[in-house]
Amino acid sequence: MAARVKIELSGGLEIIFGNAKEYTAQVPSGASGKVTVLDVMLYARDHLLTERPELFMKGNSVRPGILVLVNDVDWELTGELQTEVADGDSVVFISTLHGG
Amino acid sequence: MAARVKIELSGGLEIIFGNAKEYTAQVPSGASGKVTVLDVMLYARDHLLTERPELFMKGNSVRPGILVLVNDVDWELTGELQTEVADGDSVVFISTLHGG
Amino acid sequence: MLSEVVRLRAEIERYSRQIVLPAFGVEAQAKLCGAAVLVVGAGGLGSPAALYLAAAGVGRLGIVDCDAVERSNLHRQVIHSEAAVGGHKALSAAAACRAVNSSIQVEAHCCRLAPGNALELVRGYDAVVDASDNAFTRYLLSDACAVARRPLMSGAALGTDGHLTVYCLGDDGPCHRCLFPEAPRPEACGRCSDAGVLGPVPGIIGTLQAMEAVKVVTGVGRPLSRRLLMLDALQGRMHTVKLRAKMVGCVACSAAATITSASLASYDYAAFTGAQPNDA
Amino acid sequence: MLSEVVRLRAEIERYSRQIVLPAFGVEAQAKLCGAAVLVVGAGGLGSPAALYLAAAGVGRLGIVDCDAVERSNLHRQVIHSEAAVGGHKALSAAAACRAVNSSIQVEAHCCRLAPGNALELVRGYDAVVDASDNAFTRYLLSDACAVARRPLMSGAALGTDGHLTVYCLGDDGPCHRCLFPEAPRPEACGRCSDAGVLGPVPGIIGTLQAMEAVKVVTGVGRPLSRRLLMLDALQGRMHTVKLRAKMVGCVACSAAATITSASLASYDYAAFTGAQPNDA
Ligand SMILES: [Zn+2]
Ligand SMILES: [Zn+2]
Repeated sequence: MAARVKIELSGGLEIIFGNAKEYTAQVPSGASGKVTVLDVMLYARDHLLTERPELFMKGNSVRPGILVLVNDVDWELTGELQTEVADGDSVVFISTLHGG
Repeated sequence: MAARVKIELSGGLEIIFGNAKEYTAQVPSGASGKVTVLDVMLYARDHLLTERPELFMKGNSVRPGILVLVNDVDWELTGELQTEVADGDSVVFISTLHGG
Repeated sequence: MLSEVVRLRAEIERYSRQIVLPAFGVEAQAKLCGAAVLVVGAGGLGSPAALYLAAAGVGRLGIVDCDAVERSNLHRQVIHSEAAVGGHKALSAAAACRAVNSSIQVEAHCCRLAPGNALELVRGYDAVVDASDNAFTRYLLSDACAVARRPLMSGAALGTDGHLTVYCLGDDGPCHRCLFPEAPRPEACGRCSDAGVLGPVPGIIGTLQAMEAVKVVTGVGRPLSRRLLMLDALQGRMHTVKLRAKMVGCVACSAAATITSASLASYDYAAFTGAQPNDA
Repeated sequence: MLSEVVRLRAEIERYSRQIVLPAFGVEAQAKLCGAAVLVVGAGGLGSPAALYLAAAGVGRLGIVDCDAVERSNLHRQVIHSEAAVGGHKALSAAAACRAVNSSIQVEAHCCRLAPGNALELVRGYDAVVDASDNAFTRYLLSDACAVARRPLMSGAALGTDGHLTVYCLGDDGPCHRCLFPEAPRPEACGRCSDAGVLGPVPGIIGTLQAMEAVKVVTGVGRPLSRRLLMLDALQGRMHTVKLRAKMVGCVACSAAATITSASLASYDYAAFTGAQPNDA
């Protein structure tokens, strides 16, 4: 199984993703047979990230300071890494900004 | 036939619609058997408008200065009054602003 | 170009945070420093539009306004201080812009935009900001920009709502008449002076107008042509919708235009809009 | 209340365009004139935030900044003129606010927000605007607002992007730590001074912060609590996304908080964020 997902990077995170803010990718399912945000994150790391992976992930999740949105909703409300995604869903990784 | 449509008013137009910016309505189809933006407009005039209909319509269309959006797209691109709408679609009537 | 580079070097510290930005850089800054922008209206929209354009480094900035600063302007027209009440808005705004950036050229036009002077004013600049507050001026300015082929950053604010779009940009960008070929009746047009406006609302839209002008004159980013940004400040809602292209047969901007360089000055905007530019 | 009404009458002309607005009116204006707001940072965000709050009529406005105005600030920090370069930012900003509205009380705090003074500063006001530019200050200010139960309008801008949300509002509004319990590594945090920022971007966000502060202190409209507004100025894209509620077990804002009125002053923000408030 796989899902066609829109992956967006913002808040400066696009810099380590080849300076592109938006990708559409066919993300294959993980061990569970379903496609989850975990699978999207790993796909982004393995196929879209171009440099400095430590600015994207820490351990088995995103690094501190990154907010993840699934269809414009904070992933804390949808089930974090285990959130299931389907064709047409969007996953946004935003680096929080501190500048002023 | 009928369609469950979100009807939004903005740019001050809400004032003649009971001061509400958003309605969800079951809009019945017109003569063609399909539900069009014309039917939505007539429904809004007959069921939602509370005063001064001349500030909403002129002749058989919206008055000059009102922009109509169907699912966030200018109705000029979708077929104006004849645009078909279905369950879940949104129709927005915006009065253009001149203030500064 | 050489003089531009020299001037830019002298100002390198001032603009260093924009020059260091990969998406902008020295090239865009040089274009901005070489560009001329006209802001029509030094009120709620024009205050931040002019101030941010001056600060960011537009080379030449024109400000058109024939009114005097009133006390009832101060809650939103932050470019004017209390001390400016009673004085010309264009002069007060120009002085504030010069205080922020003395390295740019600031031109105050203490006159009303009229059919007789609109084309000449617009032609003196590369891009135009519509920060006016009435239908008469909005149609006139859009027509002048259509005829002179100048991109127009059109913002509007009323109550707690705001709108923003870019007219007359490129081959397919519509003008104000493409969207609204017939003028609304005067009683359907609220103005700030009668309908009221919450201070920060024109502030948000006016600053966005400055941003769009920077994008347009530098060629950086995607301007809001064929798109309309809608702000509902009370709901904290902002979104962008898709607009039509230039309309075939538009009287102002199409191949079949009847409003031309020759005819614009004698077009009767008062009859068309049913209003005067100074109508309350 | 009577004195408020009297003061308001004297200012009726100044605020007439807000008073006439049905969604705002005399009641909201009276609340605004009776409210006190603290703006932390008189830079890119603080410039429009302070200016629009002063103009709209917030009764008492505090401005905290320990830095001096630099030439490289001028492209975006429009509250400061060239003449202010070298002087205190807090004093320069306060003077500009007083020039726009002498009827309000403006308090300049020429100090750095620190664990030792944050609670006292925040407690002196009804609502707070985070217009700072570093992670150290952002965590500290959020903690102080969580402890003191003050709503915090948090804005940020970098490059051509901006973010805005309201923290610590009501029963379910999260704080900065609810969203980001662990601080990012310093190398992941750009600051304007190194990464660059396009001038109007903090202008847009700062003006929106003023708008949110007006909404929060007057009770008018729906503040951006549990929502995040994201601005992509280059794309002309702005949209709002849904955020979590307060987190159970948050060390700053939950019933189980370990950061308290007593402990905040000794919390080691430098160790937690790996940075100093003045880090470049
Ligand atoms: Zn046209
Ligand atoms: Zn918390």
